[in-house]
Amino acid sequence: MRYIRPLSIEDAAGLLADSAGTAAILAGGSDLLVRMKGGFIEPDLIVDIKAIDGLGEIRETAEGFSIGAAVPCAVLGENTALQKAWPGVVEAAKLIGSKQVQGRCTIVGNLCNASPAADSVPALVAAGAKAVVVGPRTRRTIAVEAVPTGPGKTSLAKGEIIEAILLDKRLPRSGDAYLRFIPRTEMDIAVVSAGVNLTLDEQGRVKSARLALGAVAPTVVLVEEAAEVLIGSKLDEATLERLAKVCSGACRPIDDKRGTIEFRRKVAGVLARRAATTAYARAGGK
Amino acid sequence: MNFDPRYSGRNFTSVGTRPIRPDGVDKVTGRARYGADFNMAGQLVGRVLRSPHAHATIRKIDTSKAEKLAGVKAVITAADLPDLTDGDAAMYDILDNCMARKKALYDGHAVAAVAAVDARTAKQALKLIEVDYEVLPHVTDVDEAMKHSAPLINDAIFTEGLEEKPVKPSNVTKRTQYGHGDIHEGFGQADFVVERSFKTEQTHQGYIEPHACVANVSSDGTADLWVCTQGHFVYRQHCAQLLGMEASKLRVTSSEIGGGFGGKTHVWAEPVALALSRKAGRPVKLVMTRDEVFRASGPTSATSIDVRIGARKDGTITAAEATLRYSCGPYAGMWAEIGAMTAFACYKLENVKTVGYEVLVNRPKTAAYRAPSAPMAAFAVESAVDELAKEIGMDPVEFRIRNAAQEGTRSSYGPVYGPIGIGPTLEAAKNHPHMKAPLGKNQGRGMACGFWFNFGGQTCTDLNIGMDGSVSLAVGTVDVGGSRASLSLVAAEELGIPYEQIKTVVADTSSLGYNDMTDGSRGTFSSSMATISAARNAIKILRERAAQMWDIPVDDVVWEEGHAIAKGATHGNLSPLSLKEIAAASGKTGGPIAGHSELVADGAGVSFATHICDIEVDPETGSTRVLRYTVVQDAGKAVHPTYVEGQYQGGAAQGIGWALNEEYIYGKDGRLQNPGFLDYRIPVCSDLPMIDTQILEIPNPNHPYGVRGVGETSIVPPLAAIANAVSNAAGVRMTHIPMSPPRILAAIEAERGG
Amino acid sequence: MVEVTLWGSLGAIAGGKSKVEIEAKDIRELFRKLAEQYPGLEPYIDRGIAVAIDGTIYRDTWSKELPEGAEIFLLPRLAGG
Amino acid sequence: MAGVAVSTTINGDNVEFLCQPDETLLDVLRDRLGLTGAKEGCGTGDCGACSIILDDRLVCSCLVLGAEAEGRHLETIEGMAHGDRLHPLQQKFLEHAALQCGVCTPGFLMAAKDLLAKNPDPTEEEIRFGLAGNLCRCTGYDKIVRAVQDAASVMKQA
Repeated sequence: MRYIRPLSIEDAAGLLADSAGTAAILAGGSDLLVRMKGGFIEPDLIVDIKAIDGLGEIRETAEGFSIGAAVPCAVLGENTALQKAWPGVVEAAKLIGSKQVQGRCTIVGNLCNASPAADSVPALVAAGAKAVVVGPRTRRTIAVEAVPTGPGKTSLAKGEIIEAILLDKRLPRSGDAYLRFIPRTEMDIAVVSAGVNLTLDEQGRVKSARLALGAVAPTVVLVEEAAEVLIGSKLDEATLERLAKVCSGACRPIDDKRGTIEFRRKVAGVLARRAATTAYARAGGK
Repeated sequence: MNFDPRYSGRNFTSVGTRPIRPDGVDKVTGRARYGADFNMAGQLVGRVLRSPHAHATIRKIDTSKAEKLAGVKAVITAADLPDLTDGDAAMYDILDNCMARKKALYDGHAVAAVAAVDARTAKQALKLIEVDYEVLPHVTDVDEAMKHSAPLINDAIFTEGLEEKPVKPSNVTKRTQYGHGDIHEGFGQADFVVERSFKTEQTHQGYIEPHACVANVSSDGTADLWVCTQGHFVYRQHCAQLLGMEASKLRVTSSEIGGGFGGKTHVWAEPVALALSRKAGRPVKLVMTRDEVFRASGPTSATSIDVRIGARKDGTITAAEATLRYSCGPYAGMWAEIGAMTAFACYKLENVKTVGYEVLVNRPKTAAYRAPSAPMAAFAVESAVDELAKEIGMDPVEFRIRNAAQEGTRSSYGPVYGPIGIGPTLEAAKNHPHMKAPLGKNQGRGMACGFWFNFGGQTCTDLNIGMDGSVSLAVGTVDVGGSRASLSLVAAEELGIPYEQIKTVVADTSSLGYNDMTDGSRGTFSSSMATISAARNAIKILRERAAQMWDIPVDDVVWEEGHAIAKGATHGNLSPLSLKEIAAASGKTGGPIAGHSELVADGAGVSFATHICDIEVDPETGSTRVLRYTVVQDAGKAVHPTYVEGQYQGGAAQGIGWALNEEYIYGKDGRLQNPGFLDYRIPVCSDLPMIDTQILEIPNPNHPYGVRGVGETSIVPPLAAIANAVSNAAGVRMTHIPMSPPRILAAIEAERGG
Repeated sequence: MVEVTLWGSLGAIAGGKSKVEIEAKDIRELFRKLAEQYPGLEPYIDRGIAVAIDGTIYRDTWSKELPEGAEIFLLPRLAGG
Repeated sequence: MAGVAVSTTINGDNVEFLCQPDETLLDVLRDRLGLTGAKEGCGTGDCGACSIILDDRLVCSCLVLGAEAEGRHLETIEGMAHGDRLHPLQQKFLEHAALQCGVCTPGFLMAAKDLLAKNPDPTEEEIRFGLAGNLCRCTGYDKIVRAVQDAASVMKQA
């Protein structure tokens, strides 16, 4: 086994592309080291990307924000501009694990771990976030929802690394929110979760909407029908009821140690309604 | 030795104060040494191979490849731990649990072990051991295991305690029965009857420190064992017996212990570590992973309980009945029996009957967990009691007060009670401001009572007085939560000297006579009794030495407030001699001064508690929040009140976790799905409110200071108190613990007819 | 002479009796005579039996005297946490 | 497998060690450097008993590789007191009996130190959520929260 700390993203991609055995990227390590401890992965190569220039930074650009792959989630919460623009994304990122994990874990790691229950992913999908994917000689930008393809599986090719997550500038009269259900108050994996991003027109009607559900299917589900229900409404009680029903219906959950099918369906609707209400208020709706 | 353990009312100087514990600084600076913090030169790393199957015959184990791996120094299987138990069935079960002999009986059952130069090599070696299993059908559910069609876990077991001797083997090892009166007559007198069935899932003590030990067996037949345990003398006996050693040649040192709650009361991997060390000829350190702790130590029983209680319109209970089925893991136990004994212990009943069934399942061997078996029985009974009060239209506290046991009541498990605290805890709860605080929407209040026996047991203590007058107290009961502070207080009290002048340590098995474990809430009760006895013996010598120094008869010397006083007019001019002065002269008056004590601290007073809690339920998600929690419990006499409060709060918190979220979840394959703190959900700091405590002091007549055990009772009421609160908040009776959000939501939906 | 009450399972072994009369001055003598008169009880006594005397439970004190007229109750020896 | 040579700073002292590439920082601290104050309660970041401070961030040392310590600054429980003078948090933990078995205590002290460094005047709720990554099975957290509250008020006056 080797541990290497490359200084450029191209070097990192090259190391991964050329590796013969199992290679793993180490950013925060909060998933990788747990999997190593449990014997689920025995990497021959660990590529620590934290020394790569710029990967530990959040940059504000003309288009919005670029969050480096090695930025710990705690840093997202400490960035006031990001917090103000994308409170839903930040609250999702800040729900991952404990304070201890917050200082290490990253949203890119959360995304690439490809758990359907990943906290930051529904919020990122709702926000329309994009991922910058770098290979040894390639660079492409894809929608965040295109990254996970199933539990533990991603669309990334061998040698590809996500360099950063891009978020747009916050539009006027828009807001986002994320809610998850856990049995305790902290330290649990989401049993169900919902991320919502809304933009309103000048009358306070929903103009555009994206709603994503977590932990109810093999990957995070972007519920197109939910957007249809929301658009044109002022989130009156009847709309919210319909939204809950649509979201419950969009679930394809399983029974497991964290919850039942019935529970996940029902609570997905409840969370969608509550998250939409918060996002609506953040967008300035009344 | 004539030690009089009877309570004598006295005014206390040290007892009842709250000094800082003697082991405190080491614990806040990281210097205290726990099980895994000890190392020896040349030590190897031990690892255990565990069965992935819930139930399987072990056809063959091939260790040859592992043995050939460079760095591997020993590989052992059951063959290296031959059966030396000589017909002792309980010890045989312990042996079989340490290392499976013919069958693997649960997911996690040890089948082989290795010792290697480092962890990596040991881990690699485990992968090279080939075990040929014949997988058998398994059963993990307590009710399923009782069915005739269930897979048999041990075909040599025939149910004990039946009127007719059974002809077929069964997973039910024993039936027991308690009670008195005639329940048929009793139910005949009832105006109201409540009948319900309840289930509780299996939980784990959840101590933060995994089992850990360092074993060192020498070629001369002597051995040392450093281990985190609740009872190093018991570990010595078990290990010596299982390995065919003389107990006195095995020195066991108890490390600081990172929690036990009953889970560290008998050996799990320690005999394996010793066997590895013996074979390798080098010290072996064996530390369980968290996953191993959950899969292969001793959780508490899963249960299924039916309760029926009848009462007259005036609120008098006329009859009570319960059938209790407790899982034991794959070995016989007496868990349902304890449940049957404790179920109705809080009440004065003319007609009561409880029946317990001990049930084998393919889960790890059940071990004691803080007031073992009582919380589940209390959950079922106290839920039914609440429901009955509601049907009659009585306040639940008033209803309990009306039926509470008192001095002279025949307990449901047989004997007649002496002075007890159930009535006073109920009165205190009734008058507590918590009972009158307003509740908001979706909020409910619940209360419940709990009982535990408390034990005493064999205890040996040494009290040595140094030449400078400082006192070292060596005790043999492991300190699990501050007892060294409490015992220093007791020694200070009895000797009449300041607390700071005393240092209490836990001695190893070669330095002190046998002591039972720290279990059954006995640590402070028993060792304080032995400490008082040792101090009294030391005082006797101190008086003799003072008499010598003064050259007067010893009968003229009394001991008061840390001084020898010459009494009577003839000695009026002699100024008192302090303990320090007598100690300083000891070299010339007969040598060292010490007090020794060995006794059986019997007569531990039974203990009662009443808890009150407020819970908010989110009716859309089944989520709960604990808003307020109050514990009222009798301590007899609180030696160090802060640590008594700590016991009350800790027990309540464990009970809250059990009530709401903790459970063993098994898959259809019989494998444990959640062997980690991620999905075995013990309460975190943000889950809980402050836990208010009220200490009542109803002296135990069988202890000089009136002390009762306090450690366990606090976990008995919470399951029921929370179930009652959730039921009141959600408007539906909860009968299955833990009341996780999916269970609560399902119950609410079912009630709504949804 | 003291009257000794046996708990359920013990009673069955003592020929279905729930109460037996024994001439014994202390716990040691009680155990010895019980084992003599009801040999089936011996393994249980060896494994450990607790004796409640007027409500106070004694687990190990052989020398404990049994006062005339006291209520004597045999119980299983329990485990604690 | 080749060892990784690491040069780091622990509690203000320069420390050099050799470790395996997959060895956790917790194992390095405990087994190679004799700093056994950090405990392994789970090895998966769920209990917080191995908490240390790494460049001003609270982390579980079981979720950090030893190799990652290169060039960083580590604070462990062993460096919390100044000589024989306890840190106010240590003192208040003792006074409030905020520990029973004490195995979680080093982790709680590190977490509480980090919490008060970032939020010197936390509410009870902030303390509870701030310490949610540290499991205690003995105390029910009551006395821990009170000790942190008390230490915060003492540290503000200092």
